[in-house]
Amino acid sequence: MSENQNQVMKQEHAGFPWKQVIGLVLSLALTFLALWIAVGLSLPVHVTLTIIVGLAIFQAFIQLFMFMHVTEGTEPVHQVIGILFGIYVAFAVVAGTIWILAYTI
Amino acid sequence: MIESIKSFLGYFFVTGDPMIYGADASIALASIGIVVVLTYFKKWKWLWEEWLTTVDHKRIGIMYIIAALLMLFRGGVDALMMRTQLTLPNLHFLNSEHYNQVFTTHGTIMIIFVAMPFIFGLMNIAVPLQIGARDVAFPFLNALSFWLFFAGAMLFNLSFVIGGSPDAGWSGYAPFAGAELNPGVGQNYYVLGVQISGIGSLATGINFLVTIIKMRAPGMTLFKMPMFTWSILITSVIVVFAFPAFTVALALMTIDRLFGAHFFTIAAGGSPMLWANLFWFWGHPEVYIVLLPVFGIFSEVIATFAHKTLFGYAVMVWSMVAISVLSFITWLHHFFTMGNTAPVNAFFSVSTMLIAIPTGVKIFNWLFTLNKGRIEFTTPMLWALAFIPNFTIGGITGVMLAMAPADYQYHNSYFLVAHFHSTLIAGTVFGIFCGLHYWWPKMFGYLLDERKGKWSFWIFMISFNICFMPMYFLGLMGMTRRMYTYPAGLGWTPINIVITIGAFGMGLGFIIMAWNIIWSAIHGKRDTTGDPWGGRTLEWTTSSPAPEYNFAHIPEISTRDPLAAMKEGKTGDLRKSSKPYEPIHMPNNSGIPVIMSGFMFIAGFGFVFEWYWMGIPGLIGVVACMIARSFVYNDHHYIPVDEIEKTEAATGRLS
Amino acid sequence: MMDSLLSQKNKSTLPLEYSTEEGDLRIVGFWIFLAAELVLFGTLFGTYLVLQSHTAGGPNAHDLFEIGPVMAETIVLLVSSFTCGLSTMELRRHNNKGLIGWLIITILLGLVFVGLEANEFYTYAAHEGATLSTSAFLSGFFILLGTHGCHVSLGIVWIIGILLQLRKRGITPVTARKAFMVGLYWHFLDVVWIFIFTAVYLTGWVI
Amino acid sequence: MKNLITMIKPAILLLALPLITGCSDKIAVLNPQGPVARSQYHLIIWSLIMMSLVLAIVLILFVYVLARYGRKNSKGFDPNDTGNRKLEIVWMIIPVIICVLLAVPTVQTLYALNHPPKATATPAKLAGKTLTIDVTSVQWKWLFRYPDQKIETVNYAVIPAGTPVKFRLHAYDAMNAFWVPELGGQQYTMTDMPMKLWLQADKPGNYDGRSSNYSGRGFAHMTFTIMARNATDFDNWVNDVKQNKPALSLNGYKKLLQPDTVKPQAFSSYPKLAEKDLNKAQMQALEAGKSTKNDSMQGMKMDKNMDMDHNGKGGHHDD
Repeated sequence: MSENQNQVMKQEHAGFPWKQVIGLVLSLALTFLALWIAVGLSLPVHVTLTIIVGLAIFQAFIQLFMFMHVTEGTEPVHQVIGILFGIYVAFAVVAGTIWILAYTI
Repeated sequence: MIESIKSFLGYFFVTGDPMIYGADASIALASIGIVVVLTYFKKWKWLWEEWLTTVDHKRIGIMYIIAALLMLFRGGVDALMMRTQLTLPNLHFLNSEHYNQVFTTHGTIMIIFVAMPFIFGLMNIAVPLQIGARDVAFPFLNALSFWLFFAGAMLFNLSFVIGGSPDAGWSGYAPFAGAELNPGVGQNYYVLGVQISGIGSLATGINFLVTIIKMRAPGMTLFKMPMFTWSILITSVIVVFAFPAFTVALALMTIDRLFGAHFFTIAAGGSPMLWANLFWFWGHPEVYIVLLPVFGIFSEVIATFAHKTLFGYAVMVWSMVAISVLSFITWLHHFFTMGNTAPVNAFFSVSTMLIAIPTGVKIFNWLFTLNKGRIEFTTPMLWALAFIPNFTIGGITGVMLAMAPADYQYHNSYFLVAHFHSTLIAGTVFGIFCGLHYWWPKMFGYLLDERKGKWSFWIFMISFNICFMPMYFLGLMGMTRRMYTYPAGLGWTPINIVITIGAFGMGLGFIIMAWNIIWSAIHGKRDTTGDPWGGRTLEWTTSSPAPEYNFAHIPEISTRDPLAAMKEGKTGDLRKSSKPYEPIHMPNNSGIPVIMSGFMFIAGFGFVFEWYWMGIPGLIGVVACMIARSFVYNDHHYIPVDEIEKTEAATGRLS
Repeated sequence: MMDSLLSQKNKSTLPLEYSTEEGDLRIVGFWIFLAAELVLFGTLFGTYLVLQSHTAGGPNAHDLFEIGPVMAETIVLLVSSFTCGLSTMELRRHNNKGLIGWLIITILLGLVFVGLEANEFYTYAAHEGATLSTSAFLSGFFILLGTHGCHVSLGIVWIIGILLQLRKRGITPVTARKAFMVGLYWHFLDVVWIFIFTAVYLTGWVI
Repeated sequence: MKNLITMIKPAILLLALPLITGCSDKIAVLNPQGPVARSQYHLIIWSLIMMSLVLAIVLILFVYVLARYGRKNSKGFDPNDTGNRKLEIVWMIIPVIICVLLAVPTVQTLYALNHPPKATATPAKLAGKTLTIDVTSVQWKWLFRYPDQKIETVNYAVIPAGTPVKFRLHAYDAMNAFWVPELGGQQYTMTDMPMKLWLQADKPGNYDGRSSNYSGRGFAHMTFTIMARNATDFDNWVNDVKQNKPALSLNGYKKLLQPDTVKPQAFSSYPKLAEKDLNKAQMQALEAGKSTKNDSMQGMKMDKNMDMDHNGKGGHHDD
């Protein structure tokens, strides 16, 4: 890592941390929105569940992109595929477990 | 006082069975023997510096294989004891309790402590060499993985003489495996021993995944990788994503047993079926964890000894990718009969059948690799060839089992037992024996004797069929697994006698193989070229055994099967390079993995007996080791050029 | 193939933590580890959701969960994720002091979170008699949240270790990599909490 | 599907011949004695045919390539034969077709097994009638309770031939599985979830059953007999049990719940408690005097149903 690249890096990251602040504001807003939908409104249960789960997933992606820089690195495709596969398996275990165990005779 | 000591000892040591006293004595004698030999020959320092603290993937691989062979011996003895008991109806060779422990340890050991470490051993040896790397991505973690596996295996095996063995089957179904119906330490050994080695497996998965995606030699794109490396890449993915579920399942069972939670209990709303669900969410991918690597081994061996490139390489790769995706959505077929609704069973029936398609495609690709080849019947090739028909039988019975309504008739019967042994022996065991013979010269620098190898192959393979083919009929006749005895008059007796004969035949085959290993160590043909088989991939371009740094120059690749291409004169010499040597960056040995695993063992043992005064300090020791490691900055060294020159000159590769 | 296309990206434009091969490998490895953690938490979530209704006559979600403390925990953790993000930004600016400062604020917030959670558990156990062995629902609840809480506690210990190394060695490729990785870990725990907040608390109030 | 099976019956017989020689009645699964087992048998034979086909192709190819290319001086060596798109597509499509051919009857049978089989009992008045038996697995025995006849048997059950019988399966402690191979496939018994299994015997006879899921020390002895009798004999048997057998006292019932193996028995009545299908934990709570707790545990199952209703799909309870 040569000195002048460090300079470039420094310049790139100078200034106000817009990304982080937007991330924080969005997550707080989404959290309160979800709370309001769940507790404040009285929508049908499955509608509420769908909305709040959707909001949670949206918020997770905010963290992933605003804070975690998932697309950064020498070959970011590896970690992106890894996380996607992880999401697939996690979805399989959650959805599968609920489907199997909640609907047995 | 003396009374309480006596009663403690009675509870601590397993008593009352002459076979166990025999085991006590032989374990004590063997330990004393090892200590005496090491002391007499002043080998302690050598052992510590060269093996216990090593981070060299080749040595770690060898240690994995030695441990796996020892465990295979124990699991095999368990199997023979079971078969002896079942030879005739109403035998009393083992009583019910003892039989239950034996089949539990047999299953657990064979899957967790034989199949997995054997495969990890082979991939440790071959993968970095095949991709032209000097080590794995995380050598320290690699050593830690091995020692965690070893600690787990030792903890599990200790149950035989101290405290009592687990007896709820290798799948440890709740609620029978819970504290209520199964008090005592046996199941604690199971959950903790398997847990500790499982952590090591997860780390190995991450390690090899990163190694393969990041450390390939220049020019080796993903679709120029050897098939074994591909299979390990896919296997690593499955390990990484399947093991966390098992970690959780085992942890929850541990918490149930030790701290009175109610995940899988009968009481307070626990769900015993949840255990089955979580266990198989790991358990089914686990089947592919032990099968895909041997598919890779067979691909290598068949291509080498048919003297042809693998037929349909891309299709082979995509089949494995498909298997890795599908393997996570088929787990319910292990409990079709737990009262699931028709849509659930239908979904998992179909997904299970789907997974047969890529597997079938691979079989045909192997057959067509042989087609138009020049087949050479070496010992590794014999194992690979025997795999094709024998595994196909396991595969097609698997499809039969996948059909849920038919499975209602097969489930938990000997039909099932025969099926999974057909896949796991004809697949995994044939595969690891195949790989063992194939890479043995690369590990040790000499070949295993072909004549003895062939004898052991034929005896083992024929006995395997004598042992397991009749089991299909036994299952259809209504005999269920895990029965310690059966009544006369059901027509089961003659079949059981045949099965037992087959089992002992397999034992004989294994003994011949062990004899072959010992004999060849003394008289075996030395491998001076580094390429005894006429190999096609990079591991055969370096000497046997490979030097510490594997390759003095990292080879540059332009084709698939680079060594074969070189021999055909299509590319330049991979072995020689005009470039001057440069110092090679290597990781330092470290004692932390073995010490940390020692603490893990202590913690595990403490928790088995619910001795928190022992378990908690053990865990603190583990954390202390992690912290200590974090502060180590001086963790690598350089091999100087003159040392490389010396080593290379010794193998005759320095021009 | 796609692999080679992506490696076109020039290595030298990347931050310090990727500058050595070792750092690069470890960051990818850590991402894979986090992906594995997704499955680990997924399994715990599946378990909890299945057992949610198995209260066995003990207290249920409605009886236990209160909006105040839960929101306090959530906000503290979200803000800590933000401060942790700022620490990574300071790392990129090679500002060791700023990095150390934000990390200290992060662990302080982490400690507040762990304290709030411990208090929540204590309240349930002491006032409602709700413990690990009361019912399957509570076993699932305590273990899911406990696993997350243990991860946060471990993160705190880990950050302390890194702070010591940063103070001694400044920002080097190795310490930069460590600071970056612990940041990833911390954000990941925030993601897990978002799902705990949704699947445990909000769902508990809704159903 | 049905037509196909009748069309290839001769082929089935031919294939099954080596299996059946001598001891067809010993191979219980291939000797179906009721409609449930028969539908599964058809599926098994159908899959066996398809799979034998696959195995045959593999074996023929295998022997051919070894015989042709395994010789020292074999001609036709072609190292450049590294792939053939057309061939590969063929052996991808054929397994897909086989899977479809197997999946369709699988799913059909799966849904069909949810419903009671068609009664075949001779007196027409029995048509449409079913019998319910509550089965409880206890370490290491089987309890059969006839809720309509109010009698209880241990380790054997008598059923009327030709009448669909609904077995409601429970476990008192460990998980077991209820399997009568000649009458039909198995189903697990569990502590927290009753499950049902329809079985029917074509004709009078004794059918061996056993637990197929390991449950501890006495597991191998967990066998029972299902005795199918014609309708009159069944009624006579019920009356006989009611008149000549002892009543099952509460203490006797509790003794049966201890882990042990016992001989087949029959009782003219059972204690009221037995109707609740309590599991071991609930029983212990009851013993400890926490009878209210027990109700809430039953409520747990209701919670579950409510949960399902919440999701708008409802349960699959068709009892």
